[in-house]
Amino acid sequence: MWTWFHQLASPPTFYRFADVLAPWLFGFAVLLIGVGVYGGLFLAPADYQQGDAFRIIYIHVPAAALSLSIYTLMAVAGGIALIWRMKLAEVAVVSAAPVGASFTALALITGMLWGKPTWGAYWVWDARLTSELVLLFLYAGIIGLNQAYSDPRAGARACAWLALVGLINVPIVHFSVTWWNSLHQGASILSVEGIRNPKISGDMLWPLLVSLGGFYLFFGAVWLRRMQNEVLWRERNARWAQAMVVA
Amino acid sequence: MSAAAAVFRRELLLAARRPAEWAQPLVFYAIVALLFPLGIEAHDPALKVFAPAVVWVGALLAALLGVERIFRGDLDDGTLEQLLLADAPAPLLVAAKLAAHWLITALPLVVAAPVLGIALGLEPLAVKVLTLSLLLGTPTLMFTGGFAAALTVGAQRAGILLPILVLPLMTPAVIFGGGAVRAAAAGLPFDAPLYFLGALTALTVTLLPFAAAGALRNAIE
Amino acid sequence: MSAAAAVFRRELLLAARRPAEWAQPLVFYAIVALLFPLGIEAHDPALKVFAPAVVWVGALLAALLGVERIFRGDLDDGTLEQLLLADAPAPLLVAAKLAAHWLITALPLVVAAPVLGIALGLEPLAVKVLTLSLLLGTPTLMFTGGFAAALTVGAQRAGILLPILVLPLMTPAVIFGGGAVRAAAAGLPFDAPLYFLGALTALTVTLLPFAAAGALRNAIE
Amino acid sequence: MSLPSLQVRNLAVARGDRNVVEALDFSVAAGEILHIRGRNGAGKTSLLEVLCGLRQPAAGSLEGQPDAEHRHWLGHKNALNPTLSPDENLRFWCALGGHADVDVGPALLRVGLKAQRHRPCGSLSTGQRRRAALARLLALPRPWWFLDEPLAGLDHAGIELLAELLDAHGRSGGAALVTSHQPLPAAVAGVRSLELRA
Amino acid sequence: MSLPSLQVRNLAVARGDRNVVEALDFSVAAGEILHIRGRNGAGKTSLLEVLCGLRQPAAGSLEGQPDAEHRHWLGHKNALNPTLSPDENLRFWCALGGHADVDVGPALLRVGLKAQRHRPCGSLSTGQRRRAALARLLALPRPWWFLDEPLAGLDHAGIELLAELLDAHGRSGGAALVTSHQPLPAAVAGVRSLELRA
Ligand code: HEM
Ligand SMILES: Nc1ncnc2c1ncn2[C@@H]1O[C@H](COP(=O)(O)OP(=O)(O)OP(=O)(O)O)[C@@H](O)[C@H]1O
Ligand SMILES: Nc1ncnc2c1ncn2[C@@H]1O[C@H](COP(=O)(O)OP(=O)(O)OP(=O)(O)O)[C@@H](O)[C@H]1O
Ligand SMILES: [Mg+2]
Ligand SMILES: [Mg+2]
Repeated sequence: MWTWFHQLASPPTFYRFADVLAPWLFGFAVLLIGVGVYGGLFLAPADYQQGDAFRIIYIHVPAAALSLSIYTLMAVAGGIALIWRMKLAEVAVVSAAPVGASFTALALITGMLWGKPTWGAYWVWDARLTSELVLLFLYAGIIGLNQAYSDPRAGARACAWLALVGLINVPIVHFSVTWWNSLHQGASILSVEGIRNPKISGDMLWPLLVSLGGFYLFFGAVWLRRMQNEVLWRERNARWAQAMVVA
Repeated sequence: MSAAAAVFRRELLLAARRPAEWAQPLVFYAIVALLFPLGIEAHDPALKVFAPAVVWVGALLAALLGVERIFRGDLDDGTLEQLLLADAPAPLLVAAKLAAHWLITALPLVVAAPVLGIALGLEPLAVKVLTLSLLLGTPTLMFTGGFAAALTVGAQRAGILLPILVLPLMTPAVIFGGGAVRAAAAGLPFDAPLYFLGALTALTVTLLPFAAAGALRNAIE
Repeated sequence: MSAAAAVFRRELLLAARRPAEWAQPLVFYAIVALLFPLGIEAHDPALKVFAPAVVWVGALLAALLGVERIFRGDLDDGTLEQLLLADAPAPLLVAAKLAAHWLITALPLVVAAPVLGIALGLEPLAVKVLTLSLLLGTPTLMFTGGFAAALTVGAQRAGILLPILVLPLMTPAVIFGGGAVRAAAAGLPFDAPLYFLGALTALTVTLLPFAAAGALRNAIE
Repeated sequence: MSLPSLQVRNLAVARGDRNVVEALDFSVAAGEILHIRGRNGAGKTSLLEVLCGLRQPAAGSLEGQPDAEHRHWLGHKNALNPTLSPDENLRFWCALGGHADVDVGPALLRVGLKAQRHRPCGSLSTGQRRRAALARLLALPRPWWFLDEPLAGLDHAGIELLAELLDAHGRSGGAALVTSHQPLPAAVAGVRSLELRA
Repeated sequence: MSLPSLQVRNLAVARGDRNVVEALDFSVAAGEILHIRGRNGAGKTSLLEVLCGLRQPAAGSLEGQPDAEHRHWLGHKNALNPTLSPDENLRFWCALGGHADVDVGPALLRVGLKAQRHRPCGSLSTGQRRRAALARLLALPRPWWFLDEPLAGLDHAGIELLAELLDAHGRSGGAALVTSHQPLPAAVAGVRSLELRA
């Protein structure tokens, strides 16, 4: 197991491994998202309070959940990069950031669009919304920090530190609805309790879970592809990378 | 321990070489506080609503402006290499440096806060809470600022990056600090946000020096 | 003239090394605008009253924080000596450098101003005036900031001196700029403050490069 | 004093994405002065940084690496704060090393900075600043010296002074690793040479 | 080219509150290389800065001072932006000097930076950076060179390269003022020496 892990961490092996895995992830992602969105938009009944407006949930919740998961993954990769000085983990940190920022922005935008019909305003300064915005800024900071260094390894390790320190914001986003009274929906789906006895009807729930899975797979595929690009760029002077490009 | 004391004393010595140093955040602070009311009519009732925010944001900006240079000079002249090679835990030395900076640039702000609060029309209780919240909260500002400075000091083109890194990290302090003052001004209980602020400071002051030292080591490599 | 073009192009090249650079003032701006409302309750009507001030002070801070490093790197690596020895008037080179900086860091602010204005609840006319006032006023911010940066770059521990020098110089721009927007929002005539702003910019853009070049020459001696 | 020797085996040092030094083997014992040579970009500075602990090796093993209180590092940069005087800078370094009570006067006298002792370092000439940095080696005696181009900027008398210091250091059982493009003066005994080829 | 010679009469150079150089008289004519020597703190750097126009003299007169488009200044600092590559830095300097269309390749090849041509200068070694700075002298031919310790950081081959450059410069009618603690290589013809005593 350990040796396998070590081998995978070598750039050329990783590159080939990702080449095989990414198309599969991508294919399943498209399938799941397709099914989930179809189920959500056409099969699920309209909400008795919100009418059709609630259907944005099929984008909002996966995007929001990913925004948090990606940051957590980045922090984990960052920890590995700093402790074991593993090149691949550094690459993982910097290639995840723009994707995470996009999902965060998507969660914010869909949330705002949803807020207008339900709360009567695009934006309110409450803890969930504010901390999610702070998350976006943290992503932005990581992207900017990476670019500010001309030595990619030093830049990636600086990003790893920031990812670790910023991790404290993740529980704040997640638990903000319980810690402070908020306009925002409490955790009803993405929690242990929510999975044991769901608070929304099964017709609405299954497309959500399917599209959630699809989003995660989609992220996995994009992440692998971005890491491949980054690895190739960093190793552009190595023989294997040049052979790869020529081939 | 004596190494940390040496670092601490050196910062004070450097500040003493330039007596203006500790006075400057104050002046800056006063200017910021003055600039805001400039944007609106005098005696607008809105002024009072904004007072806690103005004072806290002023403190934040003052911390922000000074913190940039904390490690820059040491990196340029080679002192940083020596500090990281010294026979003392680097996080301790970083903490000593940041503590000295807090003493020089932030403590004057805390001391001056009552004057500013009264000038902005806060009640005595709110003024007290304001001062207390700054005393509890400015170390957090200083240490997060120090961490961000450590992250960016090795970057070739940091531009305006430091404030971008720092502001999200400092936001909680501003929320709790401003919240406590607002609560006090409105006659509501204000101890919860103060406790939060204290906990935040305890957390950042103990943990961030480790992250900052790691980032500095990264910068000299 | 071609020397000035070379300086201008070099700044753009440096900025192009980091495509995110132009976005940073925007992010910073958004954060500042976010921080202020944090201090008060949501939907407070005071928010609208403060909008022009928030936008203008945000622009000022973005200019202030970015300008600090304009000459620092050039002084450290010796480029500054070469620029002052070059076969071209130093004020022209300084102006080229500041103009490039304006393009990279301030123009995006101007372009983004309408979005911010609408978000803060300004009416269409006021939004237009806001954008125009920033277009007219940001060069002043940039050139005064550049002058102050030139003054302090030579001082060994200039510390926080820069903002203190700069804020009083920048205040008139904030007063006229914010004033024009407020007037527009209140349905009053707003052309007088805009003219003032234009005159101020014309003045600073033509005169300050000379002062800045002098200060730089002083810095390297 | 009797030191364990520094043993380098199969060492590789990486800068950016390539190894600048590879498969390096040598050892330095007490009383030895190792002169590290090599052309521009050969990796002398990078190697020295690895040996004294500023940088991680890319491969290979290092044994007997001295710890913080037994080594002096003198890099390209002098580690002098420009606002403080040589006297103040030196006293800070002694205090940081745990000897706050050292009298730095003799060290500064020895390196020829008597007149400049209380002037800010920012107003010293290049060579004077280098001399102030050398004073650190004298004020705080430590067995291991890592010196990166210590001769740079020194005048003839300065080089002779450094030669004396190195010689005395080696004779008293200390060890030094020195990079330099110029040959070390003949006055230094016990010099071995290591040539880096890239 | 035939240059008016640089005439220095009764020159004094002040640093802080005292004169570091006083009552100096000399002249440099086309084809001459002036080697300025003196111990650490003698005032070599300060003198050179005055001669090339970076600093005002405290007293005395200077005649025939070359103007901006006829001189090169190479100080302790290399004037290389660490983010830009040697190629980009060099092209900037040429454009600043009014020759935006110069091909900098041959100059970089000559100073031995072919492989480093497109790497950021911040990732070059000390000597490599010095070489990149020297390339400026080649890319933009100008009759007057003011070089402050150009040998610092250069390896043996680098010093020989500089000697060739200086020699060719003198032979083609240029003039150079060079400070250095090491003697200039014998290969350079037409060297006169000026010793500053303080
Ligand atoms: C800009 C506005 C909004 C932001 C930034 C936002 C942010 C978030 C975030 C970060 C999560 C994930 C929480 C977690 O995984 O722990 C989430 C979940 C959710 N959001 Fe929003 N949201 C916004 C507006 C809205 C609105 C207007 C609604 C509907 C009224 C809504 C309904 C939900 C629901 C139902 C969940 C799933 C909660 C669960 O069961 O765990 N959101 N939102
Ligand atoms: N950050 C970096 N990224 C990539 N390569 C680097 C970096 N820093 C240094 N190098 C390269 O590593 C090599 C070794 O550099 P080093 O500074 O150790 O050389 P050196 O032997 O000390 O040279 P000099 O005699 O010029 O001082 C050089 O070829 C240099 O270009
Ligand atoms: N800013 C200053 N204020 C006061 N004195 C100064 C200042 N700068 C330099 N000096 C003094 O002026 C003298 C000449 O300095 P300069 O740098 O010209 O010497 P140098 O001959 O180049 O020496 P080196 O061989 O060390 O490079 C030195 O004694 C120095 O201490
Ligand atoms: Mg070296
Ligand atoms: Mg000199």
